[in-house]
Amino acid sequence: MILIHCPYCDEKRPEIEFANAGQAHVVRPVDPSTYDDAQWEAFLFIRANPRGRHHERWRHIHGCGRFFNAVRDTVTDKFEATYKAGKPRR
Amino acid sequence: MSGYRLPSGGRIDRSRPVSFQFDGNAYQGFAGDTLASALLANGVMLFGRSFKYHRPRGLMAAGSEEPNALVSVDRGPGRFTPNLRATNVELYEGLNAASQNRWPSLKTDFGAINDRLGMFFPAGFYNKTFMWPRSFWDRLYEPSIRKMAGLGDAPTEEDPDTYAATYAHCDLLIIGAGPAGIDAALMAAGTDRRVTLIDEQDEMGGGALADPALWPWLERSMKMLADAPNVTILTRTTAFGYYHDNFIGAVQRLTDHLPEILPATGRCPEGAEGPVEAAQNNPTQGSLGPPPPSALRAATSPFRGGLPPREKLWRIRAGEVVLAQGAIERPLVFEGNDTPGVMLASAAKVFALRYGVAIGQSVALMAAHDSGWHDVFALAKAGVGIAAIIDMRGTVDQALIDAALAHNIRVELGAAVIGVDGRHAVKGIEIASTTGGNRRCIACDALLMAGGWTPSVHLWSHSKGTLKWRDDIGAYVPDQPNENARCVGACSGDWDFGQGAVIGMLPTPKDASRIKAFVDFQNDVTAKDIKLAVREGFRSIEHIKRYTTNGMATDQGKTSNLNGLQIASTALNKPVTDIGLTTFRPPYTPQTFGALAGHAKGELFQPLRKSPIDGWAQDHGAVFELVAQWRRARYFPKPGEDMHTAVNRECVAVRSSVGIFDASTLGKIEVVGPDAAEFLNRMYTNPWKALEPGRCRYGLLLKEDGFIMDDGVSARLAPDRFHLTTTTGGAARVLNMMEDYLQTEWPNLNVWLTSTTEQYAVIALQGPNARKLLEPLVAGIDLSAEAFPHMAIREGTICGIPTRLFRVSFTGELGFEINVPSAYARALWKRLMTAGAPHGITPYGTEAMHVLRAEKGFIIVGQDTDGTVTPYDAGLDWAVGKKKADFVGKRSLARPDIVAAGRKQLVGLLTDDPNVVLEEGAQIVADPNQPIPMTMIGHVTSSYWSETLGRSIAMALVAGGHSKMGETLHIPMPGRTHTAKVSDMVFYDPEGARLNV
Amino acid sequence: MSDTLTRNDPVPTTLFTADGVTIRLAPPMARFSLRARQGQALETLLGVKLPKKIGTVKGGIACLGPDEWLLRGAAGTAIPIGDGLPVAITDIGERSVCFTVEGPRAAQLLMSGCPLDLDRFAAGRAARTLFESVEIILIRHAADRFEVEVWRSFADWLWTALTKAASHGP
Amino acid sequence: MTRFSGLNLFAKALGGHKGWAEQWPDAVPKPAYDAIIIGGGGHGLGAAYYLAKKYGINNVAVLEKGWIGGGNTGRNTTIIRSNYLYDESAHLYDHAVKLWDGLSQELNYNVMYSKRGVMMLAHNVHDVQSLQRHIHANRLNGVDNEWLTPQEAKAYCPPLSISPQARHPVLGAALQRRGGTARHDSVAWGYARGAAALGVDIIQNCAVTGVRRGVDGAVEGVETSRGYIASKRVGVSAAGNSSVIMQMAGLDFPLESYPLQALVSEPVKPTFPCVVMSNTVHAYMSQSDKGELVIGAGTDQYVSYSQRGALHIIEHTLAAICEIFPIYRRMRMLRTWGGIVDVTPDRSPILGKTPVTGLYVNCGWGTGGFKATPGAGDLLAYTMAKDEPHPINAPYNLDRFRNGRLIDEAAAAAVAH
Repeated sequence: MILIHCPYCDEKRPEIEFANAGQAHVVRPVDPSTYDDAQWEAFLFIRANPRGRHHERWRHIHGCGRFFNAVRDTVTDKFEATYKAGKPRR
Repeated sequence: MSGYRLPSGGRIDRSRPVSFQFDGNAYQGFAGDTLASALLANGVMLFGRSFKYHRPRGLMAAGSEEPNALVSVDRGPGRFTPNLRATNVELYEGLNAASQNRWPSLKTDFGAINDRLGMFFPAGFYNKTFMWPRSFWDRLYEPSIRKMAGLGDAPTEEDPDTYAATYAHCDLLIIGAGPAGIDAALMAAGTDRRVTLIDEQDEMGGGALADPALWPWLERSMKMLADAPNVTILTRTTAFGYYHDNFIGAVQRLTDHLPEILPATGRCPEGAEGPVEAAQNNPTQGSLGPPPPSALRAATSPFRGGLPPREKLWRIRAGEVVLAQGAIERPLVFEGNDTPGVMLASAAKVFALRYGVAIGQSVALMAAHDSGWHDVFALAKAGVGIAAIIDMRGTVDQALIDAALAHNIRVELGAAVIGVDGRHAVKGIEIASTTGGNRRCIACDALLMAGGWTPSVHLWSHSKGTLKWRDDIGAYVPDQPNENARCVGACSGDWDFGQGAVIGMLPTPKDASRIKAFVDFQNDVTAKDIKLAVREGFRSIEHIKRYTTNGMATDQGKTSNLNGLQIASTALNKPVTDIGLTTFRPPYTPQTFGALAGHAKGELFQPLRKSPIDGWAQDHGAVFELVAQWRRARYFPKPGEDMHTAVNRECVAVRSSVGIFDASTLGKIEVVGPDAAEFLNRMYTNPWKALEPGRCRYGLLLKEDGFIMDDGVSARLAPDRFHLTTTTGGAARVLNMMEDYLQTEWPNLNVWLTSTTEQYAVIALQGPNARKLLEPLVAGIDLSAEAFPHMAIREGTICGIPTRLFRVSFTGELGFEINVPSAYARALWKRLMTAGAPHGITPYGTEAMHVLRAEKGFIIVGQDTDGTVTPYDAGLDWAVGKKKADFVGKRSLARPDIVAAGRKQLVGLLTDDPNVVLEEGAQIVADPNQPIPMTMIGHVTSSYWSETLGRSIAMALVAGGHSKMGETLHIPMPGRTHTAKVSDMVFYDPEGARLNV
Repeated sequence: MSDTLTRNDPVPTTLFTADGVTIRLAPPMARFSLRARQGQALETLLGVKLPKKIGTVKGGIACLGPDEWLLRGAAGTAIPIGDGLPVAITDIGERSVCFTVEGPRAAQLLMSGCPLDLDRFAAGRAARTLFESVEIILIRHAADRFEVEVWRSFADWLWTALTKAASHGP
Repeated sequence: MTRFSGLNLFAKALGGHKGWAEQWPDAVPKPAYDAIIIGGGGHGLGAAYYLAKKYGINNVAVLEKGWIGGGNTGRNTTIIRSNYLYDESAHLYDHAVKLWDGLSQELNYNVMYSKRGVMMLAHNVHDVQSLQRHIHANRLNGVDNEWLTPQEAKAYCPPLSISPQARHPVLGAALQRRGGTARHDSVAWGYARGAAALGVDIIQNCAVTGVRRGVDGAVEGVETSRGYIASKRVGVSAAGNSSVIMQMAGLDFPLESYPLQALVSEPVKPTFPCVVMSNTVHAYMSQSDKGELVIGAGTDQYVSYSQRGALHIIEHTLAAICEIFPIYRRMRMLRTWGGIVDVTPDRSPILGKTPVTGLYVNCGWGTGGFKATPGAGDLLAYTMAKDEPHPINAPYNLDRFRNGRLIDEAAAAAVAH
């Protein structure tokens, strides 16, 4: 059970308090109707799945309830950083 | 001859004899013995049979690495445990153990025929045969293989014991309480760090327990640790796995060593009802009551305290971990090395000095390492006769030879054991010089092996710490950590037992392809199996492991991995480091399923959520169904009624007078803030901004992929306050999805979401008499049709309780849904039942609710839709805001396949025979006469008998269904094909006349 | 609220006792979820001071998230609901029940299912967290006194889980 | 290739088993091949075998970064079944089941396919409806699957608890009698031996580090840790690492890779006759021929290649197992391990061509790839040989994520109300 630093609570809490919410910084278009099918497919389904540095979202669902972003290495599972939603990509 | 109790010595308590049984024979040992030491003291050398060849086997080790001496322990009904190591079973009065994998007896085992035929069962033999004739595989070959495999028997009865679990936190976790671990704990004792020291044995000390010279130190140290308030000591606790971020799993064994299991100290709840039914039925509950006649019988007693848990799972988060797990001695590989009476030298020392038991009266040592010499000297000092020391090395430290001479021990250097005389016990050994000549025999009754040492790096490897190979000790040792951890003592490769040679197999002049020299004792993997694997092209150590099963036994290769690696290295003529290392996987030693499951048993397995009205339903005979985490009343049978009859009655009551339904489990979300309407407008398919306060609206929610996710009727309480409802199963998902959009896509909206599912219980009153019943009980709300129309909400009080009263209907009748604070729901329900009695008020369950809504063509998300259905497929075009620029899922509805013709669409289905109720899930075809595989064009999603309509009704997803109105379709069932016509989904009161009254 | 309709509780109202710990259902109370981007608007509206740091409690109000507070008070407490303001106040008085867990072994008992390090969870702290799979809000009032808020439908499970763990002894 | 048979085993035994040859040579890469398969698991080796055996392409290399069968092939719970709901899935998996039947004989390698039956439990009304829907669809698709009452389920699998008092009582079960298990390692080895005998080069310890594309965009070959290897036909069958390989070819894929754990108990005498799965309780189990109870655990929730799962997943799994089979509470867990599963948005595989000419893919099998091994291998081979998908795998294209024609078995089992 990994420990995750919640940037809102500012402490490390156990994984079971969190829900992973997939890749980070996948932004929903302001007007989806401007997206063609391929762009929309990319938004819906295409995901970075790197061996290594990965930007992902978590929600401290059984804690403060906030979604936030993280950079984690998918080979070691170690976090490089977690940061609040809306902050620029690290 | 065989093992015997030494006249003195050891840590056993000779003043406390303990009686026990093995294979039906009675024996006696002492407190402090293990089953292994006690049996050995009684001269028992034969402990079990090996896995494949059913070879007679004795003790090889003294600890948890023991591969041979596996026994079953039977503690009475439901308390049968197979595959326990005799070396880990602590002796207690009345212990009843039995050997395994033999028939009819341990001494005479018919399975031993496998040994005679062993040449036909080399590694991987099953891949090469049993293929012809084909049909024999299922009927003969496989059943035979299965029967032969396996070790002990599985338990056959439910385990009455309980298991506990806990989290724990410490700054320093020390695993292993040998001298190195104790030293680490002593260093930290008295500091402000929280220290936990755990060890798998019943007593702290590790190797020191077999070294009487260290006992005074051990006693002093343990006292200091016990006195240190910052140190927690856990014995009989195995750290079995090392997980992310210094999270360690450990299991503590609490009762297996006790002769009797006495009730725990916890007390029952004083007086009053408890949620445990058994407690309610027990007249003596409320106190400890009279002691149960037998401690073990108390397991089935209804006391809440009951027996103490058998084991406890510790989930430990540590700041720093110190691994002090020691090292395991390596056996030597030669013909006959598995004969009972052939033992690790260090184990013989443990038996002698810790338990006061000698393996034999005339013991030989086969050494490749200095440590064996020291062990033998210790045995000699303890009074054990030493027949000879054979060392494969041509030269050894002169001090060892001097010491041997001082003990008058014969020494044979540059020689190796090449055979063992005796099948059930050692009678003598044959040795030869390492160059092959000079074969001679030595009489002895036991043979010790000193093949060097393997650091226990299991947990280190679980933690993904790296390993490096050390040629001088022929073993992998810890290198770079991946967690905040370090290894100390022997598990880091540091020890003071001297030097040794690193070898795979002892040299032998015999034909190596004809002898059985065991590497993995339990799985019967021999050196020639490994060589065969290499010959057949298996080069990676993982391949060799899997092909031969070396290291895959219940000891997980603790004594076999390194020998296997060396033998493979020799056979491949490649350095060990080039053929890899098998991965160490948790658990370190096998751990009980029950311990991992912890408390999660029966009612504690997973929470069963119950509505505030559930108790009334239970008292009134409801039959329940499970929906998501909840249970809901499905129907309320009267005496003699089956489901069909009860549901018909409930439906008729709603249509003719009034029914009452518990809708509390529906999810509720309160959406509050100036941007509430804007937010809902973006989430739901339909428009929300124009909804007036006091009015309700059906809301349809899609996932971003355009498929229906959830639905529900929601109300606007105020310009900035909405009361949403969701499906029972969808509540958590919907809230999470809404939070996701709100927090990450539209963070500027001033709106907040709060789950109110459990704040309000919901009682639905449905039927033409609903208003009449409600009117006298409600204050502050005008219930008249004009003042309170369909799809409206009003706030007031009911029986003095504040209520949010919805005028909505999922039945097609005049209906109200009464939201009240949960705590009052049951009392209100009872009040309504009383008040409704003159109207024949009838409680109905989810089944009648399903029928009633189907008569009206209302869908149930999750039943009539399944995650592949769009609003258009479901005929819910009207609920999609065509003019809205965007909502969640809108863009996906324009994808090519979603707008293509021929999609499955939801329609009504009326069977030609009105008495036929189709099966839900039944498949629909256009042409019933086509061959299999048939082209299926849809399936029945909902199907019921409608008592109101006097016929069956169904809903179905049918390809192009909306354009198939009136067409006949076919539903092929086993034995009969039904026909049905496509129809509109609204079967009852299509004008909605009954609603607007 | 009413003298004619009685309340129903999902667990026994009697005290459970085991070695070193007692567990009981707390009396009914008022609860409100308070939400706002900044606490200021709420403080003005309600005339109270809000704790600013997540996980702290001040005057019966626990800060559970950056924009979320839990206000608990005596049963019957009424507060303004902030109509039209950029705040959200929601009555959740009956959504959960509260267990009081007391005694020298209270923290140890809670750690049987709560993954937080309660040795380092000071009095005056509050956190939404888990007990096994069930969400709770844990409030520590003193070294040996905790309150556990749990949604009503999970209360039966949690009561059974806690009393069972307590009866298993240390 | 030495023929395997009982007789030969007997003969070789008399010679001290010295006469056995390598089951497959450890090949050294040649500069070029007619076709390359990346990934030496069951699927990749199977594809190579069928390319050579059925489609006449023998100059084939299988490139494996570690040792063959060392990925998910050697880490799964070996369940075989084909009782899927949708036509596309039923056809795909039944194609595999038909190949499983007789595979030992075809390969002359006993893969120990054991038709002991796969039973899926229903615990609530929704489960019953869902499984009934499967049974009806399977019947009309020619796939065996039958409904059992709780008592019949108990008779088929005596350790099953059908107590009505259980937290999730058993309301019935769907049984596919042709379902069962096979010996995972043997499948990889059998295909390797069969393929090698037909001329396929099996190259281990050869990691692909790049995919080279020509000016026209088509595949020209692959860079590896053992040098460049040319081929105009490259099939990727790399399970959890598929995204990584696709990235090398410049393709973003709808895939995410998660850790999946499994575990076995200590071996015991025969006690568990079939395979039982419960989606509601989240557990599945069978007993291996060696006697171990083989248990599937869940996936961790985050993308990871660490092959290191969490303890709480194991706790949940064993709690579930003990709930359905309470007699096993005193059994002991011997070994846990982790694999990496590649998961698509609709939980169905991608098997076919890619936007890059000459690059073919077989990935996204999630937790269900083993059962499809012979079928996936055959279909990948077909697609590579003909440069077009077989009708069975045609629906498993990449286009479906754009046009919305998903094959979502999980969504079909959605629950709400």
